[in-house]
Amino acid sequence: MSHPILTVEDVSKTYDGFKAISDLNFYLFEGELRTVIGPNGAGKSTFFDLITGRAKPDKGRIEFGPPSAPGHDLTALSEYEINRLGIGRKFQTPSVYVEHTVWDNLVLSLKGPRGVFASLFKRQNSTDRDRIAELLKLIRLDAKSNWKAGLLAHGEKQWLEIGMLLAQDPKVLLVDEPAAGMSDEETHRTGELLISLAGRHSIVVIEHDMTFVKQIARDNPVTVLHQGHVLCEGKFEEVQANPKVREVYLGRGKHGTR
Amino acid sequence: MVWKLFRPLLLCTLGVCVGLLANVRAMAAPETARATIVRAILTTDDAQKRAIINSLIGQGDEAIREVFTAWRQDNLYVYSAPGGAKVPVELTGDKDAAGTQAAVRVDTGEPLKDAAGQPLRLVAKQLTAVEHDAGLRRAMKNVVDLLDLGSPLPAKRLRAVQTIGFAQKADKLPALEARAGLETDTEIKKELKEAIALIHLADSDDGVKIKALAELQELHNSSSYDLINALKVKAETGGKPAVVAAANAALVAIENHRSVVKFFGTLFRGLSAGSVLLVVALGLAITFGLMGVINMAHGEMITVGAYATYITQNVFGEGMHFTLPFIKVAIHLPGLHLTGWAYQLYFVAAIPVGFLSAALVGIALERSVIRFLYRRPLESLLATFGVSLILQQLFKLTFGSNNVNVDSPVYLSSNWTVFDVTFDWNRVFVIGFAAVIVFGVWLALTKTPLGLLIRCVMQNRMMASCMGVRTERVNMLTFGLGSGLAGLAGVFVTQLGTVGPSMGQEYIVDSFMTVVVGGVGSIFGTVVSALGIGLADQSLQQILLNPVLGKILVLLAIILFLQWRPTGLFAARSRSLD
Amino acid sequence: MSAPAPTGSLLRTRHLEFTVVGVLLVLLTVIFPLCNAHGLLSDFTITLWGKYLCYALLAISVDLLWGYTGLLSLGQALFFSLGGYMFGMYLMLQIGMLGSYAKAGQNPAGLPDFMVFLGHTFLPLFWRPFNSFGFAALMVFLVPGLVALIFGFLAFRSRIKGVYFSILTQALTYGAALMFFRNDFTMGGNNGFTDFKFILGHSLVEPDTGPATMRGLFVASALALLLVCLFCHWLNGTKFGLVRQAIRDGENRVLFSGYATANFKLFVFVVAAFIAAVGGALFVPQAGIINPDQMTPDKSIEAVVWVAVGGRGTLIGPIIGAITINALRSWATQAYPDSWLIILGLIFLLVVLFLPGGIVSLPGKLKALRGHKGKPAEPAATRA
Amino acid sequence: MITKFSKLLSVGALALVALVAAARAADTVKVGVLHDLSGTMAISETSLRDILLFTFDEINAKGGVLGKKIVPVIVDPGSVWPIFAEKSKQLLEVDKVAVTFGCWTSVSRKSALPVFEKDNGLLFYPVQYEGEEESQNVCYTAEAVNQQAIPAVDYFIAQGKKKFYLIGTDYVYPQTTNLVLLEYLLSKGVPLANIGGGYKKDGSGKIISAGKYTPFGHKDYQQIIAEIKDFASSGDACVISTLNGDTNPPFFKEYAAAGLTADTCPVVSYSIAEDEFRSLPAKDLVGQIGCWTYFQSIDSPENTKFLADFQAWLKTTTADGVVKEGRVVDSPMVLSYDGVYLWKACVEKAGSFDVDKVRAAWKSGVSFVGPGGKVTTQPNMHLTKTVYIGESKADGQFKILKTFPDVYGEPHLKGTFKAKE
Repeated sequence: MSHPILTVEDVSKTYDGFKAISDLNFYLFEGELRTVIGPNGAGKSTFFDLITGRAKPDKGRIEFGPPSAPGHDLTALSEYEINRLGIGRKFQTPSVYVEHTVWDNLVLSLKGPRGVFASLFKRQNSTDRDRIAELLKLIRLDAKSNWKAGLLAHGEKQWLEIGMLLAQDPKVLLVDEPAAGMSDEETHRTGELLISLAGRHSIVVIEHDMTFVKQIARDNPVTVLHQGHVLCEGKFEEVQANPKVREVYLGRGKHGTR
Repeated sequence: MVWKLFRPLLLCTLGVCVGLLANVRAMAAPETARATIVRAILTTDDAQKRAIINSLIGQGDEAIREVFTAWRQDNLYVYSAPGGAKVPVELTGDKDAAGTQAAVRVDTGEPLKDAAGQPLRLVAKQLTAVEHDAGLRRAMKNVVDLLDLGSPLPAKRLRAVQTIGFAQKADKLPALEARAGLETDTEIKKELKEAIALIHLADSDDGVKIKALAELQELHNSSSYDLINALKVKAETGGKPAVVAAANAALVAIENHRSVVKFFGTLFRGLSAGSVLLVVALGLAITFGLMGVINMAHGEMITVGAYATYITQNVFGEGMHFTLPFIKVAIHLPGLHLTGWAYQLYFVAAIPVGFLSAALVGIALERSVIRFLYRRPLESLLATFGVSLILQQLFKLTFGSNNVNVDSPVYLSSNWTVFDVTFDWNRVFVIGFAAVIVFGVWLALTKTPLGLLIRCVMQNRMMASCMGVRTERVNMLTFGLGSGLAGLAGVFVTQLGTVGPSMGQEYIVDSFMTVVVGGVGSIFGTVVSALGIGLADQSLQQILLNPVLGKILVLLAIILFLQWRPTGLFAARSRSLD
Repeated sequence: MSAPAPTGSLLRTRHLEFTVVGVLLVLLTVIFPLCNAHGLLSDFTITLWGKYLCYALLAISVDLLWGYTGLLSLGQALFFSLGGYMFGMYLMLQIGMLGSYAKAGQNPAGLPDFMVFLGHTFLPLFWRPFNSFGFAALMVFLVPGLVALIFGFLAFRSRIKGVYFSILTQALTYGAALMFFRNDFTMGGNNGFTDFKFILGHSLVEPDTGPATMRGLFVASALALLLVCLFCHWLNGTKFGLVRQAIRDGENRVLFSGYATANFKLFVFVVAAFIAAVGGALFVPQAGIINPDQMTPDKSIEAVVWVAVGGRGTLIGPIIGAITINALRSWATQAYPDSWLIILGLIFLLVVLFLPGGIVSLPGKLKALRGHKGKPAEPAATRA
Repeated sequence: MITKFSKLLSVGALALVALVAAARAADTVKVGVLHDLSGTMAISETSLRDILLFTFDEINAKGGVLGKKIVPVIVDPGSVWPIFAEKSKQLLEVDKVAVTFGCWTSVSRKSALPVFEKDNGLLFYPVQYEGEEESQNVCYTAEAVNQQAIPAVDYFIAQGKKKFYLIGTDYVYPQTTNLVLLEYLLSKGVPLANIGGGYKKDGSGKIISAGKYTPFGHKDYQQIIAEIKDFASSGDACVISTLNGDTNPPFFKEYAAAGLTADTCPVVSYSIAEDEFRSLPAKDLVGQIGCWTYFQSIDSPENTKFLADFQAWLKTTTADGVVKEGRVVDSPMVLSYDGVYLWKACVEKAGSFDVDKVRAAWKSGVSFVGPGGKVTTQPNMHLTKTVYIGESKADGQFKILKTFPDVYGEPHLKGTFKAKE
């Protein structure tokens, strides 16, 4: 097999005595679309936090790098440095800049220099504007580009955030519950979008909605997290049939959508 | 003006009197103590007065104590007899309708009689009062102290011994040595040794001096430092190396002792300074730490507690009246006219009064202003800053812009001295007080249903409200509790500092600093940071011998500390994005 | 807080606001001095307004941090005072042989009076270059800028934010005030610097030339304010402006978009320090005194209050706030000396409770009220 | 936007209207009152405002000055020092007052002074101060250092005190006073080792600062009291305190709690008069020393009448913000009172309100017999007056121990004492 773009090995993280992540191993390969599921408290969001530098692991190795280049130790970098390497994240609760217009939200996310002085003197060129217009069409917010993002509906915010993620053109996309608050039709469209992105980008999706998981997983691997480590990994059907997974979900009285 | 004209006249008269008295003394038996005092009273020169009084040292006549007491209590007057003679008298007993009192001659202790032999009654206002000043009182005290050498009270004996020692008069040696044989109290024994050694220091024989220095070295008492040092300087110029060496050894011993005392003193002072910080910051740890209200009016809650103490004190005493500003309502609080211990208890009564009044003001503030601002913490800063200005001005208009005085009750106004470290009672009390209220707050927050509700509402107002908790009420009570604690602090700081309309401002920066260093939201953090800042402040003050530099360094340390722990010592963690 | 569903009106509002500010300031720069020169406006008023303009600069520096970047600094008065002190040092040395000791022949070295007072016989080394106006002017920027840079670097690097940042800036200014209060510090102690006579060879006190100098200072203050407004307006239009506002609304999100927010905050903090320092430097010759009282924490809080009253996050708000509150103070301290603090406190309270957007939001609010009467307001307006 | 614009204009108009002086009547004369009524210094200065109002009423009731009634213009600088300059300017340039009574702290005087010099105004300054100043635009009714600090030290020396501990608040008045006192004590043969509180020398070995200093608003005197206690343990010690008003309560509360008394180690406080004493535990502080040019306990017909009139005025006055209960009178208040009468006398001698003429009258020597005895103006703008040393009593009043009549006010003292050979 080829070299993974994202390597997570033997990682543990404890919050006030609570083991959020324990001895987790996870490998993501280039162009892969991976879905991560697991009951509440399984450590899914913490897992993203560790990769994006929001939290530092107590132990373990998190490395990022395309097969050709030397890897970067993500545990030593801060959030913005990790982002600049090409790891983008969409948060569970839509987090957009509510006081900015939709357009400006995308301007802020657009790929390009991120320094203080660059932002002072850099002017938008026509390529930038075209790219933003294109993204606006894609996320179907072209009519509302002058709206303050705070005035958008929940689902629209989700779309905007996906748009912001795409604007960054990252190598790895970490997507946390993209379908929450969307209509069935929108959810389906989101799935389509993610599938179309796979190949060019490596994507990790955390999701609760099993229909949605079924849609995007198809032939792609699914990872089940439980109590901070990987319970099992495999095709969606295999995972679904796994007795341990059934027990974790059913035993807790939780199933499928919420 | 008048005095200037009178002085020569008076001097003449007195000169004659003194001359007469001197004659009498020459002819008759030794002058009695009473007669000596009369001579002192009639002398005008302060230095001479003191000299005459000092000559009484060593006399055991109990009359001395009586007359001196009367003198110090302003009961002595000079009566000008019809013949022109000046007769010092003591006015005793109650005044009658005409304002007259019985008069007792100072020189004999007998009632003053007129020519017909009838007792005279005199009016104080028509006589010249016999003045006294601090120097005279000290001289009198010296004399009385020696009387005290045989006093049954150890404290009096101790003071007497010290006084004699400092005077370094060899003629007192026998008295001291005699006492040393009888004394049983260890501390006084030590003091006697020191006094005897000090007197020996003044001896002309170097051998005696060196022996005395060795003795003093062993005693290493701070009070003998100056005398030893003076001797050392003299010996150096006089070229006596042996004496210099012995003196140096004694001085080193004293200095070593001093540094030990300083160390423990600083420790105690740091603890008490920390406790004061804790007491004033604890309320803020609740309103700001738990509730997130940046309460700039916290200082004014302290002021409320302090004024409550002031009012309580006046109600226990003579009562008071003041006028409420704007509405111009005059309020008259009748006094209970208590005296003695009953009056002294005002401070105990002030504790609940201070707590309740500040809590009520706090609740009013919460209901009228704060409750609209829970979602806008930084704006609560501005609103409460406005409230603070308003309250300060209201205090000023009600109680006047002057600071007011709150007496220290007797049980807080003395000290224990253990191994030369002074433990002021009020400081000991504040340490205990801090411990008690911290314990109380801990109990209230963890062991009562209200505490549970408070913790739950403070963690998530929305959720608690959904769960059916009456968050409005809990908010109100929590703010009331925090303000009440500030009020308690106010009660206490009346014993330490200024009580006035702007007093709260002095505590506000320190309080915020304490809470922030401890970690917003952690009561335990506040405790640790208060004690830490107190100790650091006092130690730096001791090392730098400069109170300002110490404070600046503490501030700098706080800034650097927060670099290391940006959310304080014990920060509450949160998983939400912001 | 938020406007109804906008279609480019944000941009329009900003330009309109800037135009209003610009026109007003130009008028101020020209008309006030002209009126004064022709005796229509008293010298007293000119100096008073000159000081208001300096306060407005301080207010803008607070707004830049708080209104636009979400950093509530309770220490801006420190930078204002540092600027003032740096310029004050120059002014002190300009007194030369006109000080009261020198006049009495007791000060051959021409030291500032307070030094003679404390028994100094020579000028401390660090004072000497301040004889030069250029050096002093440079220091007006460098010293506050450096303090801001070091403090900001430490604070932002370790991600101190929110209330912690506020309290820390308060500690900073408190510590500095204590330092300047010390007479040992050779910065005049509690009495500070006073009794200035000359600035660039122009007399501040002579009856015939003094008013012209004051007029010049007024113009300088108005121009400085104009320049700062221009700068702020330009900044608002850049991507930097977007990032800065994004930091205010959700700093973590910005971090995850790849921006080193600490650098952005540091830049704003230093720029704000510059602005405050310029205000302070212009304030000192017009007020005639600088002392450590100007840097105590409550002075900084006052400046924050001006911004809140005027309307934060706007260009014109802090200017309106600073001028309104100070004009009010000038008037009320005389008209109601016993209750003006209560008036002031009530204003703060009422603004925070009922007018969170400050005075500048008043027209909008009134319009919204009128709108309510006419037709139902847009649903979005209720989401504020 | 139009609204914003008009708002800004109206703010400006508001300020302008405020600055335009009220109508001027021919038979009145405007007099400025420049005392802090809010902020930290209001504690001390509100009383001065009150006594000035009383004095104006008293003079107006007798026909005013040169037949004109005094109209006070009261402003509140709010303990903000730059505002003193602003308000002085306003009083002189807008209100055009004939004279101003005001200031307490050194810094407020320093702030106002350049304005009075520039506009040739006249400021009456009533509070003991550090000296080293002789402005032609200030009438210093205040005690100079030689009218307060030195007599008190003389008194202690006469009492046989050998050790002197100097402590003060870190500002100009204590710094200078302590330097002058250090020089004076050394000239009296007191060795440097017996002067407590520490000292600091500059490069050339010259002492440039003596004594212990604490900042304004300092609260914790534990350490310093421990030091004083140690200093005094060998007897014959005293403390010379130039602590500022607000820091006195914590200092004295600590002092009393540590078991120090006037018998073992008395304190002379230059900043505590009867008014400040109201905030101190007087019972625990019997026997402490004060030195002023007036004490309320002075037994003279002028003082008796003055006290009675003031109390009567308090009962009837309708002026805003005057607290009527429990009022006392002290030296700064009486010096304010004397100041108004001296101004009146000078105006009447000059026959004009013109500042130059009034100043000339002052320099020619004008006397007034006030509650504290006779005060006479001097050519150096200070006053000759009677100095009293008093000892505090349990009721907060002072018992007068010593009286030094006709002490000439001398502002420049540094370098005048020669060490005893």
